[in-house]
Amino acid sequence: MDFIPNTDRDRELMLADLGLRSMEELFDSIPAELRTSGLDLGDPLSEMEVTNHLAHLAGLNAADLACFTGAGFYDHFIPAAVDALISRGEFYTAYTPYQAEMSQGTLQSIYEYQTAICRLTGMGASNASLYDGGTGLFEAAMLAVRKTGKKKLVVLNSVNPIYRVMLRSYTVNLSLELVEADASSADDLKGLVDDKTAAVIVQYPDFFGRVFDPEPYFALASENKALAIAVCYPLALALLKTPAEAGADIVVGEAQCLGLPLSFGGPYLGYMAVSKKFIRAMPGRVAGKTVDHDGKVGYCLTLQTREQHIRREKATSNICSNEALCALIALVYMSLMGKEGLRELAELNMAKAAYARERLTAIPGVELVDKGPWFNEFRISLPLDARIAVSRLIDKGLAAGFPLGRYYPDQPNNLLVAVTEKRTKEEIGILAEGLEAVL
Amino acid sequence: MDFIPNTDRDRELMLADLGLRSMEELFDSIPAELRTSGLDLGDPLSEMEVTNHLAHLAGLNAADLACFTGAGFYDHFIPAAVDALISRGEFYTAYTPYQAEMSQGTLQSIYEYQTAICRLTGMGASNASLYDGGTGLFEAAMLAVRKTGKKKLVVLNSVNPIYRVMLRSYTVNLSLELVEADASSADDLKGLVDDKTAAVIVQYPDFFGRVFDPEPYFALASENKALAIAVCYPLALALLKTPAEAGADIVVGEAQCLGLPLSFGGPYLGYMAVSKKFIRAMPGRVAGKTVDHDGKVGYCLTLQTREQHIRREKATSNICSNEALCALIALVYMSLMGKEGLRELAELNMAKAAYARERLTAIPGVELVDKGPWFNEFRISLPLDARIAVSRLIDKGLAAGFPLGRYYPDQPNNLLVAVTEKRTKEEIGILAEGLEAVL
Amino acid sequence: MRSIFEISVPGRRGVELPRLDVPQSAAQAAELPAELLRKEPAALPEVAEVDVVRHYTNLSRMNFGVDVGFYPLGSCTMKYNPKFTEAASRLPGFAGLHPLLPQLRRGGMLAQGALEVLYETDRLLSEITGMAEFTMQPMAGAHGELTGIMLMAAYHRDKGNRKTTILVPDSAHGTNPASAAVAGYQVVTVPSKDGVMDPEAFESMLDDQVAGVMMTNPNTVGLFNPYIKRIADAAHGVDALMYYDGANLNAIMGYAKPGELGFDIVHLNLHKTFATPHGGGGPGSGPVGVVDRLRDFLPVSRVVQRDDGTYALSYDYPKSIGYIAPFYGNFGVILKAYAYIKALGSEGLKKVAANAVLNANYLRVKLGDRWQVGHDKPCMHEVVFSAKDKVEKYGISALDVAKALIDEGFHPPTVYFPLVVPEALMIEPTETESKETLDSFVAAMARIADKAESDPESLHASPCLTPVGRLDEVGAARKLDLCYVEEA
Amino acid sequence: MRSIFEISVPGRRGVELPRLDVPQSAAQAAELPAELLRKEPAALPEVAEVDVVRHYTNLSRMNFGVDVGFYPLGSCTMKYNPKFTEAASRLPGFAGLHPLLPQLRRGGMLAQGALEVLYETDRLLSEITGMAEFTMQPMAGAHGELTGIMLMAAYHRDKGNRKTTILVPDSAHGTNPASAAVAGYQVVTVPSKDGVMDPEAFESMLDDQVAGVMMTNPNTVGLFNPYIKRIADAAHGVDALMYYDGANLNAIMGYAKPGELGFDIVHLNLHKTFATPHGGGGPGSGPVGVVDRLRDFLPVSRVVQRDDGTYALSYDYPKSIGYIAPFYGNFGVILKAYAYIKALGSEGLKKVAANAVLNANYLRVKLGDRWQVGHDKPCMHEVVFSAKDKVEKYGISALDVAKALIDEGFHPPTVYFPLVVPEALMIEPTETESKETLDSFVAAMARIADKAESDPESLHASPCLTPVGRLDEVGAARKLDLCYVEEA
Ligand SMILES: Cc1ncc(COP(=O)(O)O)c(C=O)c1O
Ligand SMILES: Cc1ncc(COP(=O)(O)O)c(C=O)c1O
Repeated sequence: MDFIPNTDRDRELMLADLGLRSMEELFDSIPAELRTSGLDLGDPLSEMEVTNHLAHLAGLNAADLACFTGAGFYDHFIPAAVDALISRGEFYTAYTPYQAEMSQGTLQSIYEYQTAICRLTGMGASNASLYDGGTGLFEAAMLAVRKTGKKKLVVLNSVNPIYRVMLRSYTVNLSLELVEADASSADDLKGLVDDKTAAVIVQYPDFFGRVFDPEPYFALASENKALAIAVCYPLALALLKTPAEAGADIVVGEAQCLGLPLSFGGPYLGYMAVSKKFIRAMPGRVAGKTVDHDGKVGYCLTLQTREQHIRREKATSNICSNEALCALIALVYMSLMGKEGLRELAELNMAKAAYARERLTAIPGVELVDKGPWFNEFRISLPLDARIAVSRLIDKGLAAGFPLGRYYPDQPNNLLVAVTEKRTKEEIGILAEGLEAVL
Repeated sequence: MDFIPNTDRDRELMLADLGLRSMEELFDSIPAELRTSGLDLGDPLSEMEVTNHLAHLAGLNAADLACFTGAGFYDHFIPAAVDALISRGEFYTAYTPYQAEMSQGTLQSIYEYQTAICRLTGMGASNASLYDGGTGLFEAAMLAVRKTGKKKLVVLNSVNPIYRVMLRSYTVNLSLELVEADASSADDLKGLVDDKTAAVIVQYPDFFGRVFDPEPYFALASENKALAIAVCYPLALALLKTPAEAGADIVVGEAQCLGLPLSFGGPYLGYMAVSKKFIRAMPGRVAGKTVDHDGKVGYCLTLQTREQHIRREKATSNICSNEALCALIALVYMSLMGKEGLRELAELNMAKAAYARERLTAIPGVELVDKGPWFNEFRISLPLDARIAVSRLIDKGLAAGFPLGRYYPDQPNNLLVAVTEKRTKEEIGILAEGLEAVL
Repeated sequence: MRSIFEISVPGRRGVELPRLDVPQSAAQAAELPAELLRKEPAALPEVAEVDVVRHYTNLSRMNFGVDVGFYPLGSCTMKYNPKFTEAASRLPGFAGLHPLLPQLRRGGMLAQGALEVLYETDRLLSEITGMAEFTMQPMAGAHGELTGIMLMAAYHRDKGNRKTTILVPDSAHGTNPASAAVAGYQVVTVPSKDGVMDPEAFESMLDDQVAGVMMTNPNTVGLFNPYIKRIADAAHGVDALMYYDGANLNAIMGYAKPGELGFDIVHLNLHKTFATPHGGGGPGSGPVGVVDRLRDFLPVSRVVQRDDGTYALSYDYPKSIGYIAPFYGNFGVILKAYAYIKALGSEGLKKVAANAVLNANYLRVKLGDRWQVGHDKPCMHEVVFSAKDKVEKYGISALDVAKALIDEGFHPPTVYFPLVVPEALMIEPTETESKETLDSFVAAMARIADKAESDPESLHASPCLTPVGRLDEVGAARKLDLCYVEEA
Repeated sequence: MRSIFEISVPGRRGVELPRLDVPQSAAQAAELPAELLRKEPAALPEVAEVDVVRHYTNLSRMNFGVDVGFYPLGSCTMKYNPKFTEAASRLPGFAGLHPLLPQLRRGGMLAQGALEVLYETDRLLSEITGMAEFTMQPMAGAHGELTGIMLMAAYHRDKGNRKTTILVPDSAHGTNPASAAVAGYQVVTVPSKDGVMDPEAFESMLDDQVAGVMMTNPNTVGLFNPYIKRIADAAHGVDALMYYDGANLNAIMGYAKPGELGFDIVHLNLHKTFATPHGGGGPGSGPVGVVDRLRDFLPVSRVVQRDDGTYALSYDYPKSIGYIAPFYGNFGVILKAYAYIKALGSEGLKKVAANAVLNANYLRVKLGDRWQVGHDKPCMHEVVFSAKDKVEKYGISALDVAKALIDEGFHPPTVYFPLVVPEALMIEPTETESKETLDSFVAAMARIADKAESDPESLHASPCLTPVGRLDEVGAARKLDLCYVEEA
């Protein structure tokens, strides 16, 4: 199956128009010695054959475990209207809306997405999306480095370790100083944050699900003329003090929770919002509202002079394709949930997590690590290696959580448990009973 | 979840405009003694809850058996483009295209569907769809009764028994004479078909998968001024002598095989095509090509004066809603398969069925009942009750066929086996080995 | 747009077939003798997948559905179709299920989920309508009507009654008389008074030839017939059965039950009341419910619940009218309606009725100062206006109004039906429309009323914003072109 | 159209949440102290499901995609996106799979199907490009470029090389220099000669400061650089690495392999060459392949196949550049590309290249008599025209041509890129377009050429058939409005 409409007859006619005798002649500009001997990819398959093969592969994945694994990526319910809308060919088979007049659908939806992100974060401006939360954090850090002209990045180690390792990878060649700090209050950072600091990076709720007020950290950043970067789980922002209220200059994070399937790691959605004063330093695409010659409202890409296709090596970022369709998903999802709905959803997650906390900590030997408050995720310590406990629970149909030892070698027995609205009381019960049984 | 957008505030404002104080007052025209005490349907559920419930129910169905059960309803592969297109809201959330100017999508697709059906059957005209093959057969029979003014219907008992029982149900009050005949050639019908006969009804390929030339039957009908009604499996028509070539006046049947999921019995698609001279006697909706005031080509419903909303009790049929979306599915499917593809698909089905025939009849005690040729289905006789054999094969993941005893009490040991392009050589092997093992 | 046949190119292919994985010899063995083959291949389109996708995507863009905007097509209950029901009907456990499985020995256990859907939907609909049991088999409203009349016939045959006629009010939908006729009955039309079937005229026409009475209540004018009990009692007095056309059930759910109003047989349109999509004309689903004394006559197969809670098919009903569908009805549609009812629950369905009636009355009042209403009193779920005065004064017909509404971005109401209102504009907003939408419709209708007065010609020219203008329907019927033929 | 925020109505709801099935006390226990809460709720839209569906359905109808028509946006390879890959990516076994599962102990066995997709796609892409191994992690082409440059840096660091610059031809896509800069390198631009990077100029600029050379071949002008071997040899002579921007791979699949042309690092755009949809700007996928000597530097995690045929994640690569994505890349996109490659096979991909090149040359020749071509010689998969003569003669710019094409029903080509051709119109038809489509595009371009001569003003006014006319982009950038704010 090759999706090529032209027939042999079409090709004959076209070659004749070109004065060629064979398809091979089309490649005359490739010197003979540079030609390859061929491809070895197997025979073509029909749609039915590939479909069966993929259905077989899908069946090998245990996607039906009751999922208490979060760690920044959550198993939320996705209303059916989301997929129904983003599956419209006009949306997903378009590209970047370079031709505004025939792309008002994409452009207006970007503008609406930006608006929703601004309202959720309280910030002054949002871009059209970045790849994911981790690359978003790198972009945010680089924005801070560029804007402050300084080179030191102070990151709390309660920031998602998946992002911290990414940040390390990206910055290794850039002669930056990356400091990861364990702090239980802003005071603990006093020595570390100084006038060389470009940014202070704080996640809240943090990787361990803890809710706290980040304002003191951001105040410390500000005192040192460093930028305050907040990494936030968007669902929590429906409820929590906004990064803007807390004094953040930049907010980034992963918005997978806003209607995107887990899909084994992607595509996801990096969001970024900044204070108004950093708009022109922001990476990525941006849509703006404007008018046509008749004064009719329309939308177009704007601030393109920041971007690589205009500024090349001087651009604010190298990003070109982003996660537009994922941003549309998030927008449709936020529209469906609405002002009240998203807040209530956050509360529902918290209530279920509280119940799970209650059930799990009632098990002898299981302790809460933190004292709270929490959002929808929390750490417990087990009387054995958490990896072993989790692996034993798989047979009970449970993905019981994320064993923290992988990123925190000093926490081998700690388990991070996430509870979304999808987890029922019954499943929480099975988890509690199962965990008790395998200890 | 109730899908009602208005808020309490909206309702207040609206009631005020009506001069009412409460929603209850809206029902003042229903006398108090006629009011009901209430409904007992359970509490409202959220989308997530209903979705989980339905997923649970879906999981209770053994839809994943390798399906050798046909009997007029087949497990064919459906290209993904079909669902992608018919899922467009503009198509499926519209109704009958009464307002032609804003319904050109539906109307043109009906016209195209009619054209495809005409080309497949060779007939002069097709309607826009009927409910299913069985009601289609009833409509065809009534057309013959109306047109001939006669009352006797002669039906071969190799016509799908599911349709024959339906025909019996529908005609019982209509003082028609329904004769079911066992015939191995048109000669066998000679005594039965006479000048009182309104129609001779022949299915080909017949219910047992046999391919034969129906022309002698239709000639006999014609000699007796009865109408010749062909019941056909549309996929087979890609290959077989057309009903038109064979002399049919009316062709009807079930077009589920043209891209519709089995879906536990519906929605399916009754198609009907007739010779040009019967166009105005045809039941159901019809789209025609015409022009607007500028001479631009457009499509509209036509011949509405045959229909119930105009002619009421004198209409050619009572049908109103039909199976429009299913007709669109069939159209998209036929467009994707195309002229060559549908023919090749028919051949592929036949080849696989031939292989299955070979494998199954190699089993000691298993015999072919008919001598062929066949399309993609065939009868075998087993050394035991076919129902028992089939029930034993379920555990091997097989829906091994349709035991004929249910409709043909004299054939308790006969099994009707269908083989579509979806059945692999491997599955056919499992069937053969499995059958041998359970005999 | 050119048709799919006109963009066909010889040799172009849309789908590739799976390889022949059985021996070539099987293919040879399968070959048919030439005399059984068609002379020429069926000239289906020869197009690539991309051609098909673009063609039907672009065709869809020339269509208007509820997903695009307001669709107040009276009597058709064009409410919003929730998306989650679409997704549910595509679950492989439902979509891939062969209907014959439960007819195999031990096969019931292969389809417990599907049988539960059928059984439970019957139970829910019975509760909503006050019936004893439903058959889910009828595949649309009119099919339900035919089934209902067949049930009547079976009842009368069983009782030895000889009856020949069915009474139908003048405001009835065309399918009512048509269904009665298809079932072999004579149809007699009963006149209305003040918009509803006149009980006196009815009683004067009632005799023991009458097998049944087909009504919808509220009727197609949107009015509830308060004499319904009297009518039913009179009908029952001559052993006629009361048939309820459920097309208008949306108006009364939770407020009244047809069974309690005296009806014996009810059909519902799941594609109206229960939010399943209309599909551009179908598929629908028209289940039929009956009171207890008619249960024996219901079609087979029937889904029963065993003592252990499992479900099974049952056929043993000697008085049954038999088989009216190949299997269990339009299962995929029934499933969506089931999901919808589960989502709404008792509370939700009652709210549906109340909001549907509120919306209709809101339009009645808001449109009332510019447009002449058919019956000037509170309506139920729909309201019928008449353009009679506009025709007389400005030459603007119901059709002109409809076409002008198209340019305003709305689907027009049903026009010229019911027949009892001249130049009818039959508006059914449904409960899934917001006040804002209704207000914008009212504003559009006001602009049209203005134009009717100031510039009627412009209305005759409408619609202008559509891919085609008003079509020559007379020409279409005269010079029939129902099938594309290549030019020679 | 009004924005979703403008149609918001206080109290209106889109989705209902599942009930709280845990004790109310848990909800209380979860409550946060007031000082941690936001002061005001986030003012997200308050709309019903029907509002959302209509809003985004209607927005989509204001958009143009490949499913609607021809989209010859040069460099972007807007080929048709097969529908079956969309369906496959939605299978619950893939869409519902948490990425951390295989990182659990014994967890690899929970995701064998997904790991096989990743592993096999790596193998297929390696075969197509002549590389030794791919990382599937980069989430778009530019992300692949950054990854590639990070691999270069790791290589040089490992060898103790101190290198500071990257050479990039003047025809390069903007992401190439931008990626090099983001990775910390200086960018030096190499001029072209006869449309391709001039090997002499290149050699004169090459020194041991050069860490690498970023090229695409064929380049953005659609020309194959025949000096590529010479260039690569020279680069390797100073231990610089050759980077291949695979955006144009569609031209040569099955005919040449970047690895055999001398490239060391390759990124591919699955959303171009391998038919995954562009999504209105993304998501894409930009896997990066390397030759054997660079394998050690690839990011972790990596998918390996064990002796028993099962798949596992592996992290033990001390020289690895580390983690560049949270998990395994844009899996949903990779899956579609995998399905596409499996469907096409060796034969199909070669046919893709040949037909892409045929279509581009066909347009080159057919448009050539009315439009000035950038480089008058056979092209590969795309061809660049210049509107320079039209500007000079009639004042009709590349932008005017683009806007006029919109009214003709086509998506315009890429304009004003590559920078080396003035008033560039960069046309990439792809292989999924038929001769009929190309002919109708040629006809449209001829009409535009006619108008440029006869009525240039009319072209300045285009587009006229779109929901909005040409927009004030200067005003948009000056008076920034990036976020809807309610009027006070
Ligand atoms: C009042 C009434 N009765 C019956 C019907 C027939 O229903 P269906 O179209 O489902 O056959 C309709 C449908 O328009 C109707 O409005
Ligand atoms: C030649 C070339 N290189 C690189 C890129 C960047 O790819 P992406 O948009 O996936 O980041 C593009 C995309 O337009 C391109 O055309």
